[in-house]
Amino acid sequence: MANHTVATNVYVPFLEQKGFLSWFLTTDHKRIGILYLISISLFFLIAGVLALLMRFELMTPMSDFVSPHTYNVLFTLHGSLMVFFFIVPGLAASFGNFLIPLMIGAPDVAFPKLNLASYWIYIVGAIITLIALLSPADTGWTFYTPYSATTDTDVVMITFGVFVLGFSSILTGMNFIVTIHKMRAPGMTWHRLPLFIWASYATAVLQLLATPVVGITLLMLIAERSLGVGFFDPAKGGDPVLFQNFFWFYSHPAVYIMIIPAMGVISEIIPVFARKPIFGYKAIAYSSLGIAFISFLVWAHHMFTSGISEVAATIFSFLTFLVAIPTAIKVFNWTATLYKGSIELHSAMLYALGFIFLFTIGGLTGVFLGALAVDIHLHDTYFVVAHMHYVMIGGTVMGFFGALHFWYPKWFGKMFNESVAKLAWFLVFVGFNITFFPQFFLGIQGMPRRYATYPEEFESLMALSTYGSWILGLGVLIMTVNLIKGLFSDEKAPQNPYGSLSLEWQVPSPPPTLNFDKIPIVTDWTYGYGKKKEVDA
Amino acid sequence: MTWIPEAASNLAGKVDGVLLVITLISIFFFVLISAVLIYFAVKYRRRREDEETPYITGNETFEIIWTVIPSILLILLFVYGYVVYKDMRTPPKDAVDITVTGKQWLWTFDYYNGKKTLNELYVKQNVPVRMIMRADDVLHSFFIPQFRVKQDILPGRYTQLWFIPTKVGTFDIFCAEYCGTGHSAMLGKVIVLSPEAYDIWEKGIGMDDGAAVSSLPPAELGEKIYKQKGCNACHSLDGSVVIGPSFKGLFGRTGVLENGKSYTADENYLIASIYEPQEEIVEGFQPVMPSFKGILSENEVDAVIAFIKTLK
Amino acid sequence: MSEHTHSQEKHITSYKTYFIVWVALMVLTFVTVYISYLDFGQLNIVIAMVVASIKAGAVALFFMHLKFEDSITWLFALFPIALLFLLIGMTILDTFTRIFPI
Amino acid sequence: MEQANMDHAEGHDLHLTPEQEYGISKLGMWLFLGTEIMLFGGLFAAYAIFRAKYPEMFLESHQELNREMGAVNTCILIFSSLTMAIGVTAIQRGKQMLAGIMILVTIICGLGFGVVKYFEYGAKFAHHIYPDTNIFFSLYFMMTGLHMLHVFIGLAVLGVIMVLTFKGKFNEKYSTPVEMGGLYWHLVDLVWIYLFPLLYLVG
Repeated sequence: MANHTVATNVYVPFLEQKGFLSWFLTTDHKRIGILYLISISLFFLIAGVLALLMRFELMTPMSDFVSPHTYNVLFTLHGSLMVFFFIVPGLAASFGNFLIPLMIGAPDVAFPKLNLASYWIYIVGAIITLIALLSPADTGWTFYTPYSATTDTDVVMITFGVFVLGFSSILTGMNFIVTIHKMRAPGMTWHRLPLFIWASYATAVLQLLATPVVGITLLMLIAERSLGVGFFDPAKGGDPVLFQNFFWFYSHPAVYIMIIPAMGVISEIIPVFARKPIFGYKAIAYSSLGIAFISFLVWAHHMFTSGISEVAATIFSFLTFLVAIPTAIKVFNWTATLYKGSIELHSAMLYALGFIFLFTIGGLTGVFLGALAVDIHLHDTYFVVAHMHYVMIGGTVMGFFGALHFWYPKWFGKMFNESVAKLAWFLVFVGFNITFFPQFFLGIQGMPRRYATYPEEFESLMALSTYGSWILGLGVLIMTVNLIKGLFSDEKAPQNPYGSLSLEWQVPSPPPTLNFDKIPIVTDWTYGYGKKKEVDA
Repeated sequence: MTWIPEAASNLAGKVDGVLLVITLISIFFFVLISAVLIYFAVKYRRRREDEETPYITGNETFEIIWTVIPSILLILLFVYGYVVYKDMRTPPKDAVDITVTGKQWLWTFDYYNGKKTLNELYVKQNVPVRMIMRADDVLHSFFIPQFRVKQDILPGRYTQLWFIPTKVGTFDIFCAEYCGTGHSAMLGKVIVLSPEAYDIWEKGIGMDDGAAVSSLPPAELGEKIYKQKGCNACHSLDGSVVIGPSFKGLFGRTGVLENGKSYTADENYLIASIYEPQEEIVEGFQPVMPSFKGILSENEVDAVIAFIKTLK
Repeated sequence: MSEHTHSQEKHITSYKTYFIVWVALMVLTFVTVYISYLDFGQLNIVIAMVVASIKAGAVALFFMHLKFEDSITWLFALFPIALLFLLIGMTILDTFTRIFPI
Repeated sequence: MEQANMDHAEGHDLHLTPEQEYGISKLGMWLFLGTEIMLFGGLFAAYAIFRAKYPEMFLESHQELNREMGAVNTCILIFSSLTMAIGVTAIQRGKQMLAGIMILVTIICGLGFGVVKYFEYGAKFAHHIYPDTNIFFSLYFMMTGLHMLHVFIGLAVLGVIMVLTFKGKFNEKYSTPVEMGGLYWHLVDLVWIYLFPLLYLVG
């Protein structure tokens, strides 16, 4: 696709330079991507262990492993760390950083120094939050008032940590939007862009415009606790539901900040391993923007039972159904891409197919929760827990693992053991379903979420879910070990092992420090796989 | 265990109708997508490295079809969900009012007939009930799975819900909105009585005060009250500290109060602690316990104390 | 680097334009303060907001040179404002259509 | 090898022309301003709701605010916006001295704004009015406080830009930082243009 000029300079892989400062003061987007990758992976593993502890406690109805308070702290930390420290920055910051300049044919992002600053703001936020662990909050990651305004635990510190973190997200979003607008290589028109770029663009818009609202909301909560103001305190004339309105105005789009990059990853992996052009390119591209836009209009569907007005609930329910349409379009188009392809079930492809399978379940169960009458019954039960994890793990994390396996050779110039990767995929896939599928039934039965103890009638399904979490945990462990082990293997990765047409595969693995010796000139779109007929070209 | 809990209110059947329709549609689409996905993955798996693939970039007819059909289905589902929701939110004029107050971590019910119960809601079969709800401290949520009703309750503001219980029996009331340490212990029961039984209850002969129960030995009655009235949300029997002091070995214990005075947990102290819990707080605990005046009769308090005495 | 770079011919606003805008802003400030002493009931807030919006528009268009910016800048300047109206509009709608008046 | 590493250490040089850097920075700045609008947006939304809910409280409380001081501050800020705009045009025409002086005047105005605000806050505290007095004052202190924070950040940024301007770092070919500083400063003005009537005039 690109008239890539043969290297004239000496090839210097970006990983070449060693030493502390070369990492901590780097403005290379690929290295910053690695820094993010390490940080978010650590938080993912920590929060994952917290989840295993919770599931262990939930194996029996009584609180016999940890006290109810400890359990509440566990789910608060699990939620906060997973959401704010892993999944929101997750794919967007790690793979976004690594891939965006490479995919659009640019030497770096538009603001390399700001990019580094964003990373360090993330770390500062993380440190503040770790300090908050001295008296860990027990509010749940949603920080609902008035409980968050009255509990004895340290809510101010953890919300301040998240507030700081928000700036990292905002600046990253801004950086990516400008990069995609201004730094594309000649010939890289909007309709030739890889779909991951479209997804990153939509994500960046959400990061830019939704995050400040949660920032100010958390600031108001901090003022509530420290200055005694009463925006959310009914005794002072405030309104606790207002907090939920503000909070979800961010946190609903945040769900899409988490999932849209994963959709972008899937749109990259499937055409490569099916050797087919992506089916319905424009529909997928614009549905990313459509999802981003509609996501601003649906926030109160988290609040149908919270005491919002019926008029508002009705409007928001209707808008919620609209968001299902672009999502459905994507799923259909991915599936159609496989038609008459030449499909290689590489581990990355398995994660992609797993994504479609699980995300379909996550999406369809979202329809249950969008329907007003049914949501009344299912809200705040394990059904929501299961739905959310099908979207977040079945969707985003599958996409994240898929991306790890797909771009691993490009990023590190090494290969991992493919058979072990497939085994890990199988364990993750099976373990995940055993963990979370029973929770749909628990929810329909009426088991409320965030219960440290629970009535005995739920015990068998809860225990099943716990056994599943062990398989899932084992799968993630094997995958992690396999990937880390691959880093120290001697097997060098070829430049383009899968025959991809995307620009990042046209440079050596790992990419050189300045990406391209000469800025490439793009002459075709990213998905020109297969044998063209004269008419189509 | 069936996949869905028993339908015990007039609303349950309607909600289940929507749930069933959405479930069927979801299963249809899920099976369709999975089947196609697996079929393609098997049929078009790569056999040779140099396989040729066709250059297909899209198909407008298909894309329009799979945009329009789901859109129509989704709008129909929205309308169906909305119609039932409207029903669920519109109490009939002849509904009787019961006021619900949620507090960390118990429920109190005030009836139209002046009665008051704790953690146990008595309703008459086939008579519409409107719950007027308020919280004392933080958010809670009133949830009866068998009735398919749920509504958050908030401090400083009233919310409502209604239902007609259609089946005699006892069902769980859950708190569905996270409310702190005792959240999962904030359980209640809704007791649906036949009209005859309800009349007996209404005339002041509480079920627990009835001949069958009051003939229980005091310690056994106390244990029953301990579970029914929610003491177990905060007071453990095994010595572990949940919210309040454990009942284990409580009787006769001595210690220091928050105000610096010392106390001995004798009968007088325990009676005072149940009726005026805010007066004397044991050191290290929060003044969060509500008064049980008007909720527990003197006989019942005696029974609870008798029960505590058995816990050495 | 990109096809966008060729048309970066800057527009330089003259001092005169700035002074005219400034005078207008001062007049509008005076007007809005003056009107606040009169009682038009509900209209007061409407007038105040209209005047403020004219002022803000003048600052954005001339001081911030939005008048001479490309469509993408306009989009990113106006989209947050639309979102803000959405946030305000929908939270107000919710707050004032609840069953039990507060 | 050493050579390549040096290249890298120089900040991953993008080799942008001043025009390219200008276009990139300007778009970035506008995006950032959009973020700022949403940041204040939460408070504006809270204001709208509580004002609609408690019109009497807002009417009564806003009379405690000093309308004259507010008006004076409005004039100061608008004037500072004018001087900032002139400064931008001056540097675009290559007049470094004029630009520097104009930025200096802008900074002085910003400081003046802060001094007035200091006396205003002082008077409120003297009357025992604090952020927890009622919701109106919660909003008043939070909105003006957050605005004040932006003023201080703006002053710091403009301070650096002024020094660099006097040092002759900017000229008609390269004036991007001055213009970006200007955009930010105008946003501070823009927010105040709404805060002033909402808090001081119509309560």
